[in-house]
Amino acid sequence: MALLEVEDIRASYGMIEALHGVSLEVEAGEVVTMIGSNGAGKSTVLRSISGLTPAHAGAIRFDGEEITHLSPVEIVARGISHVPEGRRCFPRMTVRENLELGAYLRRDDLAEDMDHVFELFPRLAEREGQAAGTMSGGEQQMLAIGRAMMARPRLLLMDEPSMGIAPILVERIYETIGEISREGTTILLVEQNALQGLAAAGRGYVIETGHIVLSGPADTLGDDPKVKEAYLGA
Amino acid sequence: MSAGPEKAAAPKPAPEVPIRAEGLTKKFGGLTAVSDVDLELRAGEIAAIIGPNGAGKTTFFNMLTGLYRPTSGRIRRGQRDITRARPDQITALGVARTFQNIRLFPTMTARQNVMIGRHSRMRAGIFGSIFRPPWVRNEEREVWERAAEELRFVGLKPELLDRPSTALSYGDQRRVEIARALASDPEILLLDEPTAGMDPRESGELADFVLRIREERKLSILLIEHDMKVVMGISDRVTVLDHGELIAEGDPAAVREDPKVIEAYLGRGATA
Amino acid sequence: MPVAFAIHDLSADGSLVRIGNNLKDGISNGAIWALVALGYTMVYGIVELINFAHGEVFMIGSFIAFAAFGWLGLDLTTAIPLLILGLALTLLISAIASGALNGMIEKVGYRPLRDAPKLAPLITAVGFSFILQNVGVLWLGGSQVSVPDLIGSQNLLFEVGGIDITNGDALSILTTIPLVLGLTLFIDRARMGKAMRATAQDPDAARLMGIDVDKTISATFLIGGVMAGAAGLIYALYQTTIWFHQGFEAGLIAFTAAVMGGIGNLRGAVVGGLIIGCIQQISDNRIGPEWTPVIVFAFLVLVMLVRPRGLLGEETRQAG
Amino acid sequence: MSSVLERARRIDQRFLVAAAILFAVLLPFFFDSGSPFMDDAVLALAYVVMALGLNVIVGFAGLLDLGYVAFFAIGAFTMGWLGSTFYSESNGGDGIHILVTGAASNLPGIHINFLLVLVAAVVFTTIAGVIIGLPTLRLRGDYIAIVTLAFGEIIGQVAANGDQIKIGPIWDATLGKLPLIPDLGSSATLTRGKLGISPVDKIDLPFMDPFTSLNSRPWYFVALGLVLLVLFVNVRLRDSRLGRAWLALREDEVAAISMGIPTVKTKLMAYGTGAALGGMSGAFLGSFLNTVNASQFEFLFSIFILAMVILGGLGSVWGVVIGAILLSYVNSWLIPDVLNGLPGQLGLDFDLTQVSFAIFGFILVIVMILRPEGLIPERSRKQEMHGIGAGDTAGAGTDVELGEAG
Amino acid sequence: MSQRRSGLLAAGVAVVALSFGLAACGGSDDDGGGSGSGTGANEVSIYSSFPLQGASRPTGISLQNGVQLALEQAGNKAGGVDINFVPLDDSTAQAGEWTPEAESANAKKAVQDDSAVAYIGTYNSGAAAISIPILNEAGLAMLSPGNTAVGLTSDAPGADTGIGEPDIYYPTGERNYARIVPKDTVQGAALAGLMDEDGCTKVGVLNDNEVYGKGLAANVIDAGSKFDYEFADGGAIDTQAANFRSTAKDFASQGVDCFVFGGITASNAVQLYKDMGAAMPDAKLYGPDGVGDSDFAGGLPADVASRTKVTVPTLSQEAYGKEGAKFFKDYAAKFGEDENKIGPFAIYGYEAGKLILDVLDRAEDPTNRADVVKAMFDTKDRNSILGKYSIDENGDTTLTDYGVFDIKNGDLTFDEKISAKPST
Repeated sequence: MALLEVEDIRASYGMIEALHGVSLEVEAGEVVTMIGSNGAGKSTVLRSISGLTPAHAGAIRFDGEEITHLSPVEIVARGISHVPEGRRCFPRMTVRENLELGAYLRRDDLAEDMDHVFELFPRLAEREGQAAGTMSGGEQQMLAIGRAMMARPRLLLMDEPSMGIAPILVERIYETIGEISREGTTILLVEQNALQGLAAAGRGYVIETGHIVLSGPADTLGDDPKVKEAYLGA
Repeated sequence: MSAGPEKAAAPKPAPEVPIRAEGLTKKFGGLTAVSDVDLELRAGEIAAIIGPNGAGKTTFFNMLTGLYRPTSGRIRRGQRDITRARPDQITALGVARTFQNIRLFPTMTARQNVMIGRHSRMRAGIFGSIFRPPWVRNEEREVWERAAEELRFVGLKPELLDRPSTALSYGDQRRVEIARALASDPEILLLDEPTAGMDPRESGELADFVLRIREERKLSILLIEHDMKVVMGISDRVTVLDHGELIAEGDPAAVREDPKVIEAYLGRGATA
Repeated sequence: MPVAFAIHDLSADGSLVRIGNNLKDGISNGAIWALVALGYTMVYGIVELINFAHGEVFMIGSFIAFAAFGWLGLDLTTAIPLLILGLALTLLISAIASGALNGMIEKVGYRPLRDAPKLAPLITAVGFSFILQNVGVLWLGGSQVSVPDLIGSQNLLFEVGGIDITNGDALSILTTIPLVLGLTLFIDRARMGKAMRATAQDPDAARLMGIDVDKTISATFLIGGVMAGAAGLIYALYQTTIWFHQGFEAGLIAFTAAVMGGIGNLRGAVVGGLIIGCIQQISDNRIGPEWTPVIVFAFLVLVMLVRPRGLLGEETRQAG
Repeated sequence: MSSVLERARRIDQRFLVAAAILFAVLLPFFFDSGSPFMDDAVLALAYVVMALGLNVIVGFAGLLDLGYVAFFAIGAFTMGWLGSTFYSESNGGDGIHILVTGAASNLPGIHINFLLVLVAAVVFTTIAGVIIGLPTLRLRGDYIAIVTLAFGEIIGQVAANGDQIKIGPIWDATLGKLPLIPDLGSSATLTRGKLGISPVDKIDLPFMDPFTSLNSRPWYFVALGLVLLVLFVNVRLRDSRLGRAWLALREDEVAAISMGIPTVKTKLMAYGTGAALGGMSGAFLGSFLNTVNASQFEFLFSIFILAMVILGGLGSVWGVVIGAILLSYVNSWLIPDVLNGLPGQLGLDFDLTQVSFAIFGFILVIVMILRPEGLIPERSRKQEMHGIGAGDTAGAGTDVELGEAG
Repeated sequence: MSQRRSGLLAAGVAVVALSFGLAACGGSDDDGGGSGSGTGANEVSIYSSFPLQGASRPTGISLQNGVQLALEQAGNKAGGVDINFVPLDDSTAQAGEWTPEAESANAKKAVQDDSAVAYIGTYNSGAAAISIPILNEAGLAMLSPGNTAVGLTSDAPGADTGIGEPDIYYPTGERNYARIVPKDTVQGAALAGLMDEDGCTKVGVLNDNEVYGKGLAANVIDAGSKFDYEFADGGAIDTQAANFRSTAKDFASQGVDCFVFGGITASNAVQLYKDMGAAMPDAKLYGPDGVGDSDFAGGLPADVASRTKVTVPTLSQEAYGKEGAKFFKDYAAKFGEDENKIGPFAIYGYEAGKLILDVLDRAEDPTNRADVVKAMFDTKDRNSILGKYSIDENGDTTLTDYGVFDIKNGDLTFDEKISAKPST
């Protein structure tokens, strides 16, 4: 049984359906990347899993339990953390406060996790007392990932960690993603930056206009001409 | 006021460069969304702006249409400096647009939406609206018919004309949005991801339609687009933005082979 | 304007005593506005709603305090230790009751409308404001009611450099300071306080942290109401007169203070409240008390038009 | 339910309108011309005019105006200034009389024919509307509500303290020297404060006997005439280029301005029109109530009128008419005369009149929560209020910096 | 839609309209009210209009009760006709005081009732300014037990002759309004004289910007000009203000040692006197009849109350002799009040009722409005519970007695009687 099973979900914004039946699986310990161009529905898949845009049809199961209609709070409590598109750090809070909020549902001691995040991202340790809104995009991305890690998630959802970030930092972030995966956290990643995203993953899905059109091992998927075609045209 | 309305002025001969951005920059707080971009749209061409998510394309559009005020740089419409002009003034100068996430007026019918697009070319003021003299009646009737005409032009089925816009299919809503933009008799049409959310067949149809618009309406089109098939198929020139900066410009084929572009899209090592 | 009057005072008699006394009165008046403004700014910060009924919650707080004096048998003959105990108890009663009232209004009037157009909850807020005003009218009648002057509000406590500090001044300032400090500490440090700030800054991201946004919003209303209830007690003791209409003006003043300070900014709201208190005092003295409401409203308009994002720094929610 | 609505829709609307007007015209002939019912009817019609004016602002343009009483005040003061003995020293004490007959023509002060006063009231309130609106209408929706409220309060306070504002000397030193503009006398003040300007000239129309406070019938017909005029304006504006533009701005401001609709100018037209209509009704009420008194111009009044618009249905012309008539009678008849003792019968120790404003507050709350589109909804509002397609328009004003005028 | 259907509907509407109209008014369609001719019926209506809500409620209630008592004692009969008493309220709960709309509606209600022959009211002079002209047009007699503003009846000092007082209130040119309380030139002189007796040197004056308060303040200043003390005129107050401490401090710094307020209790008078008393710990405080009620007297703290004197056109209960004693006893019994705590205005309400009964007796036709007005103005040397008085051609009483009241234990207690002589 996979850790996460998404079965034929549909989700809409108002009158417009963004997902027309999407299915995917993520096994425990895996890194899975979903790629696709803008507006294909990548973010919506993640939002449906974390309960922000609940699916109105289909089912989402986490560790065997159906979570389709749970509230975001209950989903976080079950061990799914979501690093949202555009990072969404709390701009007028310090780095430390952002990290503390990541562990909002935990009542135990945070010191160890805090140290761990600072280990992953030494840059954050330097800026511990700085307001998140004043940091660069890359630093905010680090913070958003660190914040999600503070909940000790079993599954980490990441939405375009490379978006709008200088290439050097993108590499730095992907290195850390690898580290997080090696430590045993399962990751579902969504990327527009296809090769970058697939390079970090074991398996991949390609999504186009609300449908999964392709799936397979990440290394073969990256070479598939269809991917290039989808992005850059034939 | 007492004189009858003039007929909508015949389109003036298009100036050499209908719209031009010079060193356009927009900062939000510490973030630079668009950085020192020069771009011009030539008369009668279809130009595309492409780039990954968050590259600053829509911000650029919003500056051209007056929704955002540039932090620095200039925008010229022909000979005129419109850097600080209001959106309605820019529309009146013949610039019309659509939105990435369709922004039709939800409770209005398709026809009413298109009639709004005609607003800047109408003259009825408060007294005209209240007393409705003959010229206002004529104006209303003309706009009423013109709206139907535009909707026919974009291919909306006649029976959908007076349906609320929210009751229309996604593709029809896109069509209505374009009709609404065309209703203002623009010389320049800005399309923000016109194929977003369409399947390949619909996208192809739309691409053909954009070409037809240019043919029949003799206007210049600037579009933001993600669907590379569409971009490659119809644009005369492509400009690539990444991180708010212009990284490449040229004809589609050349841009597609530009390593900087491939890297921006597919990531490092893609060209290796 | 205050500066101009200060200069005029100096050039007239070379003394700062008068302006000093004015500022002192302004600060003790303004401290009450500050407490009311805190609730305003917290609520606006988190749900972007002008809680028009907030001033009325403050008024009801005053009324409850007045009633509590009766229940507890506090009057001018009560011995001082008992009086202090009784007032502390009253503070508790009126703060909790006002908090509960504000929370109830949120649940009944605003929560069902969270996804409606923005003007809808504002209209219900106006409706609640009227309902509460009428409750006030039924409770204590249509005009000002005298409250026993338990603390000898106008009695001189001490004098510094010609500035008279009365019992009322001391009460107002000395109650407000710990309340404001306590609240800022709570918002800064407490788990719920952090949840409030997170929700105010980005509700969706807050959900992803596991924060129950509905509960957090309720808590914000509750705490805002508690502050208003405390302000209600202080007002009753300081002014020694209460009436159903006191909340209307207080609400508008508090809203102005909140906007001045930058919506969502607690310290800003407090400073805004104090500034308006001083403006009122100076206007009372220099232009005439009957014109003070006009001055305050004109100031409100000016603030909204000139600096809708606040004089003291921007703290509005930024898009994603 | 829906079948009833369907049937109602099928009935030719024009016929319904004609029947309603006929009914309104015939109504006074079934009642004693001086009966309280007729008095209440005149008030109700004046409130219909007010509510339709506010409907242009709140219903059509979607601008929540909490200070509509300002226009009532300015309209009423126009009547007080130009139709009473208030400026008794004007024209050297001889007074000014323009097209007035009867008692007023011999009194000191300014006495100008009601129809001219009505025009002046429209001019004054429109100017005031533009002055208030120009800076205000750039703000976001909820801020507009508060700023208009503040303006309403300022005007009320100035009315209350206006007896301290001596306009005579300034007037006479500047305007009074011009030809055709009379002096006001050195002691002329802006208002008479809480003392109120009273009595006020009665309406004086050509070919009609002078109006008296004892015979409500002529007042009724004048008010009905104003209602018809204002209805005409409402209906015409709703179905016009402007009406469409208001709807567009309401639904998606960013899209609307991108389609070439100038925000401030378009909103200003709504605000100015609403102001003018409120001013007309204000002038009428000044004469009908026979007093222009600062205590009339309170926030309560703004909310009273707002409740009519909301109960009837924001933007729904006929709904607003019904809402205004209903609430007006609830206020002047149902609460005080019919149900006043109800709480007493239930063993409660108060009269219903004591809670009349809680009742209006309650109406606001209940309507917003249960039926936000009002009794007779306007189609687009109904969808909006139930969140269909309203989408991200709520925040639309905030994520765009609008260019300033100029 | 078919033509037939519209026709049916039209008929339906017409029928509904007809039946609605007929049912509502019983078909009467004559020109309502004000005809002046007697109806020949043997029942007349007497209206009263007093504020029954807000701070003026105690006064309004005692006035209304007084009228009611007088009428009931006469068996609701006078001049051979039955009397139907219709008490009205000219205040609203929300305003907490009288409102122009309410007073205007009351006056119209009376005017439109063909059986109405007298209107007893108002308490507030501002309200009278609204209703006098309306009643005047209908020729309906109005009798006030409470209005003291000068301009309602005469152009003596205190009247605003600029706007044409008092004539503007009488559009027909005929007088229809009389009062049994002395006008404020009398009270102004009483207060001014009292302050002179008490040795004031500088008198602070404020008013509440209403017809009564503003006029009274002007009358006090006018009457006080012949004495040695000075005035500090602070003008009008904002009655909605939370406190008046800055004005009080301002007076204190000017060396004010006496303070008088032209206004009523509903104008936030308690807070005003509290703040004045606190800022000027030695000053003497004076109030007019507008604050002569239990809300005011009971609201003041003891140290302020002990320095406050109130003038009321009423005397001690003993001063009214046997008839008075009986009145107070009856009133207390009927309305369940403590005989010693009856509001000072109750007796004026009572006398207003008595006078109207007398007027109806004397009127040629008590159902004819003009006759009633004539009889009211014909009141000469009437021996009343208040003493012997006449109504002059302006409608003013010839009484000039004022009582000075102290406040003891929160109650107004009679101190002395002053007979003031106004300067004009």
